[in-house]
Amino acid sequence: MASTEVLMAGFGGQGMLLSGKLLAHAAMEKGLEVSWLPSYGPEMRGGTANVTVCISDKPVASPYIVYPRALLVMNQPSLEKFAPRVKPGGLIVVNSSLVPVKSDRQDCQVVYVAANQVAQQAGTGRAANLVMLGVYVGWSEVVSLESTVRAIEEEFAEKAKFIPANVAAFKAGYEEGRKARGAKS
Amino acid sequence: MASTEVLMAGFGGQGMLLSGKLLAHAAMEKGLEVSWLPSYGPEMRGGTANVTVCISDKPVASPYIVYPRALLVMNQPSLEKFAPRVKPGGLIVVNSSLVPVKSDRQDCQVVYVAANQVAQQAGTGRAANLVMLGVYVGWSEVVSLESTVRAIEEEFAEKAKFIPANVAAFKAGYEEGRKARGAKS
Amino acid sequence: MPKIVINRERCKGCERCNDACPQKILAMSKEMNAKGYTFAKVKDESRCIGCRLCAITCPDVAIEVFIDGTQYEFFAY
Amino acid sequence: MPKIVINRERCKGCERCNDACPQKILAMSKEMNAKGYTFAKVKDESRCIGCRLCAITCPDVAIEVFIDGTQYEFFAY
Amino acid sequence: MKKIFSATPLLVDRPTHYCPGCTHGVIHRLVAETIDELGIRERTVGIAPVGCSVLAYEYFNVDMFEASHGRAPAVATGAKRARPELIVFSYQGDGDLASIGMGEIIHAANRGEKITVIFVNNAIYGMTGGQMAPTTMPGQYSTTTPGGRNVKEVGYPVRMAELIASLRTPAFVARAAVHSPKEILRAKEYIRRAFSYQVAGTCFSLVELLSICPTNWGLSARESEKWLEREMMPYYPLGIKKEPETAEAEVKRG
Amino acid sequence: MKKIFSATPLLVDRPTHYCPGCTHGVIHRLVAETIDELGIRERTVGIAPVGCSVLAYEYFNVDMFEASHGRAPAVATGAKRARPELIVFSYQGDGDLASIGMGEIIHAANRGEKITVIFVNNAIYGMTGGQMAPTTMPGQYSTTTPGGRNVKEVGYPVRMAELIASLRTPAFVARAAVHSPKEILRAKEYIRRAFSYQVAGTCFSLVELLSICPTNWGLSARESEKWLEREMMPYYPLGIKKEPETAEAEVKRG
Amino acid sequence: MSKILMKGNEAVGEAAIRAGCLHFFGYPITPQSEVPEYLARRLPEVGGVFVQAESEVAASNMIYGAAGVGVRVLTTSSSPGISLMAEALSYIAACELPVVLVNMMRAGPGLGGILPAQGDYLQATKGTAHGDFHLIVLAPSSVQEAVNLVMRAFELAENYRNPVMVIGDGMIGQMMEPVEFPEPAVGKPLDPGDWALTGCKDRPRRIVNSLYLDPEACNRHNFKLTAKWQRITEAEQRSESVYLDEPCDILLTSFGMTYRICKTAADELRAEGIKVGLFRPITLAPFPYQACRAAADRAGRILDVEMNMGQMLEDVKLAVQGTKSIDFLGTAGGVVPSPEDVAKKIREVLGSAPAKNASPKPAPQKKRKDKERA
Amino acid sequence: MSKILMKGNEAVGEAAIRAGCLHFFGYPITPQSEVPEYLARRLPEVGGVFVQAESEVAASNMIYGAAGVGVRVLTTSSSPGISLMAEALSYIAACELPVVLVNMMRAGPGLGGILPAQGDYLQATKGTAHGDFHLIVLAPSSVQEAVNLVMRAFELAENYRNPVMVIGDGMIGQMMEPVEFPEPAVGKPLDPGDWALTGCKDRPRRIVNSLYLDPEACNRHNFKLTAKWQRITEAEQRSESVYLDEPCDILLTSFGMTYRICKTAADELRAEGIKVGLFRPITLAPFPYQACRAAADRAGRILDVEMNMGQMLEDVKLAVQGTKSIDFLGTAGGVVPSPEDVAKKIREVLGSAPAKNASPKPAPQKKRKDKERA
Ligand SMILES: Cc1ncc(C[n+]2csc(CCOP(=O)(O)OP(=O)(O)O)c2C)c(N)n1
Ligand SMILES: Cc1ncc(C[n+]2csc(CCOP(=O)(O)OP(=O)(O)O)c2C)c(N)n1
Ligand code: SF4
Ligand code: SF4
Ligand code: SF4
Ligand code: SF4
Ligand code: SF4
Ligand code: SF4
Ligand SMILES: [Mg+2]
Ligand SMILES: [Mg+2]
Repeated sequence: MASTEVLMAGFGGQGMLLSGKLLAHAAMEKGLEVSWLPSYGPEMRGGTANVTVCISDKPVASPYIVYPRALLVMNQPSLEKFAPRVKPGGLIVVNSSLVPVKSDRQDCQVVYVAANQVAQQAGTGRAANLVMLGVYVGWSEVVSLESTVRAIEEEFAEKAKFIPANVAAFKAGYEEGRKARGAKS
Repeated sequence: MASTEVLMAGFGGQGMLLSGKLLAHAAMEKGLEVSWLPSYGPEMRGGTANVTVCISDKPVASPYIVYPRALLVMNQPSLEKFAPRVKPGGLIVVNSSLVPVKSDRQDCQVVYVAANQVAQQAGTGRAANLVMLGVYVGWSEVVSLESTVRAIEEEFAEKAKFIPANVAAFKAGYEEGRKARGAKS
Repeated sequence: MPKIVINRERCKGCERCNDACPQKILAMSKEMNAKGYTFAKVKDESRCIGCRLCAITCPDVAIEVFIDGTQYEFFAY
Repeated sequence: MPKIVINRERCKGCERCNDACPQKILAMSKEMNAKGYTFAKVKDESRCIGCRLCAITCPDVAIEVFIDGTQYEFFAY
Repeated sequence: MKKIFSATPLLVDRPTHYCPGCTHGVIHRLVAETIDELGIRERTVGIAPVGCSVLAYEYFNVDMFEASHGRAPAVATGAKRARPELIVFSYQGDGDLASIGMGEIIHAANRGEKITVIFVNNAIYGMTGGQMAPTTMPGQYSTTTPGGRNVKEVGYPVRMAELIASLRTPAFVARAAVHSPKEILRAKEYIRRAFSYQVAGTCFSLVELLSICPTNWGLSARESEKWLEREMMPYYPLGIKKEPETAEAEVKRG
Repeated sequence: MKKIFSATPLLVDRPTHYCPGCTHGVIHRLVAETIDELGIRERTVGIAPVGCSVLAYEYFNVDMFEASHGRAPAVATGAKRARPELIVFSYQGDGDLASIGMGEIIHAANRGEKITVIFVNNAIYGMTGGQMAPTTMPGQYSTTTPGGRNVKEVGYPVRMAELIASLRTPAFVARAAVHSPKEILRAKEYIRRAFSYQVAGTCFSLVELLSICPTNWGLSARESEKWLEREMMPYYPLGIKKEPETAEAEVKRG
Repeated sequence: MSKILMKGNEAVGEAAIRAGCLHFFGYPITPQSEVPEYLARRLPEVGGVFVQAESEVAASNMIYGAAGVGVRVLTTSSSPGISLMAEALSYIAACELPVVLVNMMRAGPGLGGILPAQGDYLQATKGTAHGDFHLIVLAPSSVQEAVNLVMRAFELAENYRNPVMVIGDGMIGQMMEPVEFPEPAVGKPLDPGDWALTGCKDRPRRIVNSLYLDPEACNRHNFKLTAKWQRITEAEQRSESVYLDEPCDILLTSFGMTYRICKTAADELRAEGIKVGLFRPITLAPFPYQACRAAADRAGRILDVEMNMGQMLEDVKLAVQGTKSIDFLGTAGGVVPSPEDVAKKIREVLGSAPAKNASPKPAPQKKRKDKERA
Repeated sequence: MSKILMKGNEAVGEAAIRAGCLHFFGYPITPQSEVPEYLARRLPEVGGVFVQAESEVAASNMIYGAAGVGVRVLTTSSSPGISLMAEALSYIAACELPVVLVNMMRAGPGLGGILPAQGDYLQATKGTAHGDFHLIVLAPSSVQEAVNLVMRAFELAENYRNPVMVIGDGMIGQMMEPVEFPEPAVGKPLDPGDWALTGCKDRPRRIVNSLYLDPEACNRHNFKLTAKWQRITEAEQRSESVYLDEPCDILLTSFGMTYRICKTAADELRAEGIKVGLFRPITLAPFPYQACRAAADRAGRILDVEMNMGQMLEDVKLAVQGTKSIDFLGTAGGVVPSPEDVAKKIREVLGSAPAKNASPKPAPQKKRKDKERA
């Protein structure tokens, strides 16, 4: 790989910043260069929270990316705002549990995952963000399943009881991602 | 005249700043250009207070003068500090009531006036500063006796009762100045 | 008959009105409004006494109160 | 015999010691010190009781107080 | 049907940015209603602080300033002295008024500036994410007191209403709370009195309002109300701390 | 003969720049004597303000800071928190402490910084030539109140000792005067107590000292003493305003 | 009207009143305390408002408040006090409010001293506070010019809705010179225009604000302010060039009172046949780069003289763009360079081989015993 | 030691501890509040002291007090908060106390916004406050470099007894990158040397002071500070030049995070065969004029890119002295220029006729709808 960027977007509290951190963490452990840049909003609660993760085998130049290679969205406004910016040939993952519309991008692969339902089945409805991450990792294989799982375990070290459900959600997403990849290639 | 500068120095409260202002005022009324620059000390009471008055028929360039043409001193430290700086051919007026020493400047005219005694005789011991001013004006005639008297009257307009004694002190000094001038020329 | 009108798009789902109502006739919806909040609603309009406590306590001015005819004003607001 | 010593060069002539002395034995000089201040002096040393009030009140620490032998310390300073 | 409660036109008709349950909204409404009721809208100038209520200028339907952090009383002084016919109020949080702005509020009060100060005490820095305020309660968690406020280290919460009431210059100073309808009504009365004194040109006036911050307290709105009542109210007693009438009398007695 | 009064070695042996009769000199001596008597010279750090006592660093024979105008309590906080073993005191005028430095003194006191503040209230800005201070008396002439302080315009004088004593954090706060030998003795006692509390690590301490400024009051030293007694003392009552023991008890009572 | 002999500080106060400024908020500090003292007496006489603020922080926010409700307003201070106004000045500039402030500079850094200095040039002209904004900065070199520029400052502040600083030094504040004031004794009040908060009677409400939630809006606002500064830069540069009708051996660049010292030195040397020219910016910001360059073009070399360690030097270099060799003479701490010092330096420089661009390090000055002040 | 993924702000806090700084005084402000929050947790664990000041004015005077008694001390803030520290910074510099401060710049002027900006360049490098003094200013462009420069800042502060500012923007504070910290976990304490106020046991008393009654003494002190700055200027300039082994068509000058954006743009264009070089100062003050000039000498022209209205541009011009044509791309208000924006501007500039020296007015940017933030 050379370098790639993924933008993860949702409402505050939906955990996309954490998903981004897990990805960056796993990539870092793999020896890659990474950056994690949130778009922190004005000093208010609520609103959208999104993060751009850059992964590269060379030092990351600009962590500020307008046109990412992949996009994971947890809400409709984010889809509308960011989908047009994904690089042609890129990936768009839409949480269809929360986003009722479709993307019109023809030049990207668009994957719809009912992340909340998938997470629910995996053990906790709150882990939709990990399902989304899983899809991306499965699709891109920018990091391995194992290293991401390790990152999850480290991140949740102090709240160990949450680990199994989160790992399960991630894996479920990962499978979806693999499948989507297969469908494409 | 072209331009001239006089430095008036004493302790705070001895009125040299006022003498300077009267001189500047009189010169201004005569249509000359003037500046009055006190050396204001650090934010403390006491200490020396001195002022440089520049008078010219052209706009005064630097009001900050290191080497004045004339010096009026009310205390010994000022004599020691400033006498060496008077321009050759200049005037040094020493209030001998308060300064027990002589100046060693040979290239200047040095006038000793017992200003406190002279002022006392004129009506108030507190007007020694006006005696000193009088000496300078009498010697230099940079302004006239009349215009200086008018300046005194205006300056003391709100404390009219002080006018006569101050005018008298000034005139007494003026006579001394005339005499000294005559002695010289 | 007093009655209240809740602006569901203004409501942020804080539930303060629910607590404030002396008649306990308010509840929260299951649905969400456009901003993603569950919103307050009236369970039993018939028992509303028009006391305005819900409106007074609402931080988002999401409630209006109406009465019919005269009513005993038990406090001056 | 108690006595005080006034440092005439330290004195600024404020006269506060004059007022403070219960024995009223202090006065101001006619002369000036190097800074141009008239300074405090003792008029009648024999009546000094060593009470230190002059020294306590002097803002310029210009006064020292001495006593001979023991003395009733009428306040603890 | 007769409408007996609806939004005052003194509030701009738009949703606020406040968190669900945040009583900044209630206080906004009370102030707006008061301005409306006193009929002073057209000569009122408000001053928003830096804090969660930084956008207050968006909500009050009057001429508004946005002041720098803590300096609203100085801005108010400038405005009121320049145009005494204006009714000038500042709206300030506890970080704004009691921390960085301590000097400005005390001096404005002490000079007797004829302004009205609405002081929102929610025992926390809301906007910047929950740091300790001077009014944070002993033991209360904040992001800069991760072990809870330790009074041995950082002292006790400041009671601004009492502090300002202790000044000699006549003023109206009172404290109310806005967590329950009953206290909201009292708050309204104090706010109305505060503005009325300014309208009459009598004196400086300040109303401290105990307010909830569910977000940074980490509690639901309901729990927050309880916490305010249990933790804050005993330490911050409600009531009128000072009235110009009695203050004047005191001054006369000497 | 036995010397029963002489200059403490804690004062540098040089004449001060103060005006004749100015009681800054008396206060310097009392502080110096106290440091000497408590045997803390070698671990004391003093902080001079901006005001007539700006040169205090020249006079106290201990390590000294010169602080910016009004910020000595913040400087003291930095020094004391960094080296708690030091005895840190600030020396501040009324313009410095009560005007520009209001925020810093209140917060240092409220945090309970274990420092000692010597507060010289001479009801005027001495150094800058006689402008109004927050403590200037009603009707008193100053160069910025040419008609005398008009309390309707600029409010009443601030009583700092009482203001600070009203904070909840335990502290020692007292007011004395230095115009007469009797009051000087009381002042000494308060100053000694103030430092002693710091030595014991107990609390914040502040002593307000009513002081004369013959130069800017336009009076002789003698007249100044009388003016202080007649005009200032009734408004600024002397005595202990707060002690840590009673404050602690109050806190315990809740 | 006839001339009056007046202290610079008092003249500044009177000039404000003549300009129709009836509102002053400020805090005492030497060497400018005569401004508040004068206005404390004068403003009540003309129905104005004088408020002694509790600090410079408060004063600077009070002028924000007063300007925001649409009155003409002044504050004055000196170096450390100006530093305390930094945050508010950024707000005032951001909100485009017309205020005038005067800085009578004293020695720095830190508490420094109360004697005259020019060490706040860079603070005034470049880095006043956070964010992109500019003060208009005017530097008088006589009491009369201080009067004129204070009055002009109000016009500029209002025309451009931008804060304006008149910058002098302790000397200009403390000295007396004859001044003339225009009539009437009290200027007309400001027209609050379409931006001031005067109460929203019969019009939509207004907001004075510098917060932007939308970065694009904030970006646009910055571009707007920058465009305004561009307009000011084009229209408002003022400077004085003296003795430049024929090419000169050396050009003295300086500002404020230092210019007058240079003038005396120049006159002295010209009497000896050394061709000395003079250039001084009157607007320190916008700096008259082209005029400075034009002046430099007529000179063999340049000597920059300032009562600081070489702050304007940078602007002179920007103007000259390496085309001329520049020397520097600086003093600080309240030491005023004398005309003799300047003349000596000129002789030295003209005698020496032309050095390429002086470094900002001023040539070390030997201690002059006779100038020690108590 | 292995790498940790860490937020810039938290890394700054940890770096201070690694450098042996156990004293923090500061006041919350977005986007740097994570520094105090982090240190409020961490400092007590390592026996350090965390004090939340009541304001930035107080915080800056607290660090003066702590540095004066000879401990390593840090404060951090963001733009408006830094403005409030101006007066104290002048005192600290005048008293030659070693303090480190961090400015995570946000949008200005005024309250501006909390999004990243670089609008405090001139404030940091030129006009921080009244009087003649300089901060050493270091501008990291990654979280790791922020760590390194914070640690280096303490060394510089102590070597030169001069305040040092590490200047970043909201982006660097908020982003996470892998960082490595040197051991030990807590650095050694500062040696209080011969100047700190530690109590006058067994030695003459010491004074930390910036007041001078004697102007000659103040003058000498200013010359001393200026000479120190000269030494710093000679020894401490740091910069990075990239892709300059062969002459390039255009040189991008930028600092901090903007440099990384430029780097991406440069890489992109180089792939197309356009030769783009890069220069960034790491020390904004002392500015590496010679290195910048050397870089410029290898380029056909220059494009300066900043998240402000052209503040470093002036230093670039001073370095280049009119030898190259300079264009400028600027944004403000929290708008971050994208690599694409930079690439576009480069293409535009290279396509156009070489313009002689850009004016400080940035080319108006068209509104980009898709970047609107809520
Ligand atoms: C000079 C300055 N310092 C700090 C900040 C950051 N800041 C914004 S709001 C705030 C505190 C807000 O707390 P509070 O006043 O209690 O208001 P709340 O949000 O709780 O309503 C702070 C510290 C700032 N904007 N400006
Ligand atoms: C920031 C700043 N503002 C103003 C001043 C000017 N100044 C020096 S001392 C002083 C007031 C002094 O009064 P006070 O504190 O009462 O002390 P006193 O001289 O009466 O002892 C002022 C305003 C200053 N040096 N710095
Ligand atoms: S008006 Fe009173 S009774 Fe009716 S819903 Fe509201 S609170 Fe309940
Ligand atoms: S109080 Fe208002 S915002 Fe809260 S739930 Fe009720 S209607 Fe909704
Ligand atoms: S010691 Fe007492 S009695 Fe003696 S001179 Fe002093 S005050 Fe007077
Ligand atoms: S009190 Fe001291 S200074 Fe004053 S007159 Fe007496 S000895 Fe002199
Ligand atoms: S953070 Fe707290 S104070 Fe701010 S809006 Fe939310 S609940 Fe209200
Ligand atoms: S001006 Fe006043 S306070 Fe200052 S030294 Fe003189 S008498 Fe003392
Ligand atoms: Mg709060
Ligand atoms: Mg005082």
